[in-house]
Amino acid sequence: MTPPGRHKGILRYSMWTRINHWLVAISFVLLVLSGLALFHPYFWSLTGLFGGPIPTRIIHPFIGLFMTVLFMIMAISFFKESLIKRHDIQWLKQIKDVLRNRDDRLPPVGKNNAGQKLVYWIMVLCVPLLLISGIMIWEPYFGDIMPVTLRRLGGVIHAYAAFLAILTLIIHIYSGIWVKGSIHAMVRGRVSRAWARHHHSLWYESEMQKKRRLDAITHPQQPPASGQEPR
Amino acid sequence: MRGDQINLQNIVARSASPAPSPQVRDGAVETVTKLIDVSRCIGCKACQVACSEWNDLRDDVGECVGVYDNPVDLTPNSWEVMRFNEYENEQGNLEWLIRKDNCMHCAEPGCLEACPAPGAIVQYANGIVDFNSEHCIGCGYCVAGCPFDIPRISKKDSKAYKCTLCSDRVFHGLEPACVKSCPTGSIMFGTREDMHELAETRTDYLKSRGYENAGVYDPEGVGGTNVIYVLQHADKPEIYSGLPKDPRISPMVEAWKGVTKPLMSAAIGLAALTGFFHYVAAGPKEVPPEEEEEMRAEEANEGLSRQDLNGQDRNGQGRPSDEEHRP
Amino acid sequence: MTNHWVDIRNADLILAMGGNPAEAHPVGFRWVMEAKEKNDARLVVVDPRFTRTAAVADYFAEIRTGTDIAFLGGLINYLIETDQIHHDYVRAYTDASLIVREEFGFEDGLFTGYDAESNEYATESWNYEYDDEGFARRDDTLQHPRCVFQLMREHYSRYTLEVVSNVCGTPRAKIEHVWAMVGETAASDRTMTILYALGWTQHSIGSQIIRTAAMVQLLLGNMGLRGGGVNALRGHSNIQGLTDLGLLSNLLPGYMRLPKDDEQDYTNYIQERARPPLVPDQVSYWRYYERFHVSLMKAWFGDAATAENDWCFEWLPKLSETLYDVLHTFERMHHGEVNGYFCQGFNPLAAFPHKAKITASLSRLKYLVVIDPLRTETAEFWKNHGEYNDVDPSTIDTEVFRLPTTCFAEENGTIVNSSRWLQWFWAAAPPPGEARPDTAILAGLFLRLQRLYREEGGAFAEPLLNLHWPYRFPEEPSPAELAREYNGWALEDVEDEERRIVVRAGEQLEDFGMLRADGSTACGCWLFAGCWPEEGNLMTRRDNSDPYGTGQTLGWAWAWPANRRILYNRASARPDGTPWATRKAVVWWNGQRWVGNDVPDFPTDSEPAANQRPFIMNQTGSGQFFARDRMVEGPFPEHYEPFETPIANNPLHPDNPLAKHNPGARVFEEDRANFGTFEEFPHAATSYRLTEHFHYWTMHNRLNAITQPEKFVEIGESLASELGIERGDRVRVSSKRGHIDAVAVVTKRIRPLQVAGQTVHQIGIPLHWGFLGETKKSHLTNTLTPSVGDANTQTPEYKSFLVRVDKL
Amino acid sequence: MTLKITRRQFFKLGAAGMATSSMAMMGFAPEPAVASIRHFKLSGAKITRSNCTYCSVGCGVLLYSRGDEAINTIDNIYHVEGDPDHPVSRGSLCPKGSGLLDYVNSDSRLSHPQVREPGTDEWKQISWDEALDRIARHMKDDRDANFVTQNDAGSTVNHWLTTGFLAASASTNETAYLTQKIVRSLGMLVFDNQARV
Repeated sequence: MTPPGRHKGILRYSMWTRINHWLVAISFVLLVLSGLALFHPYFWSLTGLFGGPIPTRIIHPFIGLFMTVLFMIMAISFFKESLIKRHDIQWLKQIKDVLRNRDDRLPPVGKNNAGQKLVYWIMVLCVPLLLISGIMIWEPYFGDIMPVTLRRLGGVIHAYAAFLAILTLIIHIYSGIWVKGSIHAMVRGRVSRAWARHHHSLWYESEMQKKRRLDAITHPQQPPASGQEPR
Repeated sequence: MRGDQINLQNIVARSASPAPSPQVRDGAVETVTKLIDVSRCIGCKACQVACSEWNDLRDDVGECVGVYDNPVDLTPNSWEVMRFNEYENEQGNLEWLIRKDNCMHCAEPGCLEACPAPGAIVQYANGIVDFNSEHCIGCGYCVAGCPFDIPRISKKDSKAYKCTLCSDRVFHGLEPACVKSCPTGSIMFGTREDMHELAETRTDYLKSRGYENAGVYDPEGVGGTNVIYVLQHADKPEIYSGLPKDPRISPMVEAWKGVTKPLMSAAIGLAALTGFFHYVAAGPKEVPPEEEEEMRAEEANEGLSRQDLNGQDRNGQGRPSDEEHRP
Repeated sequence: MTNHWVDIRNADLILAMGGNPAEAHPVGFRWVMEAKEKNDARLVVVDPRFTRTAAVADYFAEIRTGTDIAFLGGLINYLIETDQIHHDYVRAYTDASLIVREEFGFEDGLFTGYDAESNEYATESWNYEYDDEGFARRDDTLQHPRCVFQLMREHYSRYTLEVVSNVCGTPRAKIEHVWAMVGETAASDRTMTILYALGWTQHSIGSQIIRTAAMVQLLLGNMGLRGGGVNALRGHSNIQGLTDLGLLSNLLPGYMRLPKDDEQDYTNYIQERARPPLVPDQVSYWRYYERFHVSLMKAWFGDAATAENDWCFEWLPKLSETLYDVLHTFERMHHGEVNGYFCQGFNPLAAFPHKAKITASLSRLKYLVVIDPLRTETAEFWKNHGEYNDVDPSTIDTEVFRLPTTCFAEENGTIVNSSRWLQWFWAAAPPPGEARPDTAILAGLFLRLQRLYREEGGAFAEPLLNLHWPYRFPEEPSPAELAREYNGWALEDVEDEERRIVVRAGEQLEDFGMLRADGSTACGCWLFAGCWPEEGNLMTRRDNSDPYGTGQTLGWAWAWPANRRILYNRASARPDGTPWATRKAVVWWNGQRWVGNDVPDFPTDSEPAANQRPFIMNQTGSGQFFARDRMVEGPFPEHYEPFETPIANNPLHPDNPLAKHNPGARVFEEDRANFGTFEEFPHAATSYRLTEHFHYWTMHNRLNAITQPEKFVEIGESLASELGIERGDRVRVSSKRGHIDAVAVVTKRIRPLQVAGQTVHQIGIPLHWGFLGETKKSHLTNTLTPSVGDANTQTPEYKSFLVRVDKL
Repeated sequence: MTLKITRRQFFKLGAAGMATSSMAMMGFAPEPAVASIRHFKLSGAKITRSNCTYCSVGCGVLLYSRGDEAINTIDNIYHVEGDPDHPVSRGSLCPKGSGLLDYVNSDSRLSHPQVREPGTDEWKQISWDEALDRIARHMKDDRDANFVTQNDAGSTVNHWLTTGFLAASASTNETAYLTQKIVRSLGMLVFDNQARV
């Protein structure tokens, strides 16, 4: 628990959320590296990272299982805030403004913008697919019981799902780098009010609401501040 | 010693190897072919035993399941099996169709296409498709890739095994062990050309004995095979214990291993680049400094006490939420 | 084989009957495939099951086991009545024209002279009519009512298509089809080869089945020609050699026969065997019997064998029984009349019928000696192997010795294959542990016995004390020394009629023509004389050149007799010495002598005018349709039912119980009590070999165990559905003598037969698998088989018996 | 290699005879392994010409053994295949012949003389001398006790019927001949081989 008195700004991600996210992230990267190594000869040399081709073959599925479990936890905790809302559609329509950093034109967004939500949903789609298809081609454990057609299907699905997931991952990572402060948010958990208001005004608003309600209880003599957003 | 003696000059195709193998010499090397004339096979299993003997294989002693077939299926220790089928033909006469089942040594091998391990599966200029256990990683993709369901993964060492057409013997000027042993001349061996000539003769012979549909099994779907069958009923190969009528590399495997492989790889690289150049072009997404200032000012006159937020944090009320308060 | 493996490729028709060559002799079977492809030959299979041979045959006909005489007798009838016989051949080279005694007759299934008490025949009436010079009377027109041809014709006139179909259960159309195909080979330029094996010998009428086949071949003129012959595909690698060397109770080397106890006088003994011609001018080669005999005695007893002591005639054991065959022996053993038994590479517990009786008999032995490279069931007959050999060792007082011996890979020597080739092979490695070659073991025993007799004296020691033992290392005679001995050498200079020296003292003999009856030659086996002449060991020859493209390969190893590859090959030429047909020619008369692509089986200078006939070992010089006194159950083969038959009576003689089974067969009372009836055991069973295995040896080889790991029986689909048996179910097969459990192979390849108005189901029982080795433990098949043999050879009736099948 | 030369004689006139088969010429060694994934296992093997002793086809087999019979080696057979020169088998073998290696080296091969004493339940290893002495003693005792010189009819028979002998149809002619010679010299008549069954 962070000692009192050193916090600045608003808490965005709790500690457990952060740890989980990074575990998933690391596993995912390992999976991508080992997966690609076996996917295309271009990446064969990546097997070196895992102590050679056979260890790569052996370790990949186990990392996969590990990641799937953690991902499920994350998926559940992020579920509500990742539901697509009307304003998200608007946001997506204005994706150009997003990319050109014309933030002032963007509609207000909640804790997660539509992009983040898409990442969430794509991953929620891909990870189970990868798990199931992965099991279908998992040697030596399931090879014997798996009919050859299923092996083939598994191979195909695994490849395509992985492809989609990797693209998503790249976008995800890039946005992290692109939107200043978000990596810090996932590392330390807190964001400045300004950052919150700028990128996630709705979320900021609701956070403020909560705070005022709290103030009202703790300091009744003071009149509540006007809810006007400053312009 | 194993695995380190491949003479690369003899290899025309190598699994998972983007760079082409030396191709120039292949014209000089005759393609070899094994002909299996089912009409002459008595199912004595000499080939089976000779194969295991030559390749130092000793499978488990199994059990009888009510048929002559034994072992009942290919295993990592049985690279070929005889498949028996009692077939009543149109005239109601009984035919005992006995087929030697082993690797077909396709011209376009599905196993080789599917294999992710460079050099674990090779195709020699003489047409033999061989597994190099040294490089095999046991992923089982070859199993999925093979249209004839031939490769088997060993529980012992998690490596894939199948008939090598006795590549070691052939390279030393000998015929494969099964071919040499065959007592009835049902299995023959020679250049592709000679074997096809012989196959024609055998087919004509069968036709002269009343098998109008006699023919050669050399499926185009896999670019032809270097193991070919002479069948009394070439019109229905499936009666020979399920010999596929028109085998080809499964579209699924194509979709998985074909052109999409490089395309996807490229796409991934591209995505990364796009990100980078977008950053170069559009720059980072930052909170304008004036907003920061403004916010600091606000904080000051609100006299926000830290404890509260800490409090919220402590009793967990600060959990992120996306409630909308306004319509 | 009268011909040889490669010669099969010269045939126009191959009849595989009473055998399953593809299964039991796959490599020899190659030449059938060659004949089909290169000679446009047809392969016909007549068998109870659709076998591996049938799988590549041009025509298949099912038949009830044990009814081959009916099928072939019908064929004889068909050939004669449709006049598809080789007239010139029959007239010139067979006894068809000879006239038989008036007394001879056949009535209701029995020939003249039968004594129901002793169930033996008095054979006087089975003979020719002789003129004053002792030559058989003849009628070359073949019209005389008592000439062999007419008698034969009459005898088989009963074997009509209907009768045959009714007995064999073979559909008429199929019988006709096969007969027609066979008939075509009566043409002088077409030959049929008959390939048979134990599917014919292992019946109570086995010898007569084979005779019938020989008669068919004589009618068609297929003996002595390329691609013809009656070819026994011997079961074991050197079973031919052991027969040639006379390792049978009544024989001496080279098919010479031991004296009976009523043959006390040496001269009579020889006269009885040195058979003179019955037709003028014939060779009748056995007339030289004494030369072979004396030379053998010189080889065995050396200087001790002299004219004065009749060449040690008295030292030879004399027979008080016709045969001391294995059935007879185990009957005696069962009654405690045998104390010691040696099993050298032989597994009687598994190989002999009625296992229970064998176990009981072995248990009554004082000592049993097993000499074998492998563990055998016999050596462990006293050991409890659960249900598979349920015995109590403490109650068995037999002292059992197990002596390890070398296998082929560890010794030099020769074996005689079915083509009668003596092939020399070489050792490649030392044997495991202390294993020794059989020769060393036998010599070790013999020398010890000699010592004991020298020291202690004992019963009739002369023969063994005087046994000629000229070996450099007495305790281990070398194969080379022994081979030179059975080839034989001259003890003195040997001269021919013109007093020219043909071989000098001490030199190896060139051929059996050099043998003398005056003690000047020693020869261990006259038939093998010439295999190791002075020039060296011809059995090592490996020149496979085939200059005439006939497949004779005269330079490969050495074949008895005199390196001849096709027996009776004189018959391949017309009486005038010109070949019947060029493509079938083997030898011919070139004006001065007989020449050809094979060594003439004939006196090379005997001009055609001399009218000597090709079958030089026979007194008539001819092929014998009429067996005279040779066969115990009659001169003409007649169909009799197996001793366990699935039908009520012999359809040919329904009203004569004496003619139901072979009237000449010897059946011991206890064994008769152990015969089952078709009411109790309704299914006709037959036992056989699989190609993946060799008897009980390959159970010990991992590579072979893999290919057929577990005991199974074959059951036709219709019977299986009747009994509710599915493929792979475990079933119990029981006979009167015991039961075996096995996996059911339900197959389309065994069909129910309509026999004598009833449906007969046949069961196939492979003989393999025991309670030792790498395969799954199982009961021994011979738990089921009956203890009765062929009337002449006493070969057990493994091929036809009754069982009941129950689902487990 | 030699095999090829002689094989060709199937199609030409010739009489190479012994020469073509002399063990020396048989001992060819294939060129060193270069191109195969698997080591060529016959390089340098000693090749011995033999015949299969299962059925009566008498197929030619080649026994490949490690060791060149040098004084310091115990040769060991590690591969068996068909002799391409053999007129009948021409190099092919049936499943039994193809599996000969496992027969020669079978776990069931016996390596020492053994005895099972009456009533006991196990094998006991004994020396050759003990084995042969004891057997010879049994034979002599039985022969002396039961040898018949004359039958009831008073005619000489000189036979010994209480000990029998089954000979091996897979043994060589040389073994068979010696067996016949000894067995008859002892007056035995209870004597058969597989030809009987």
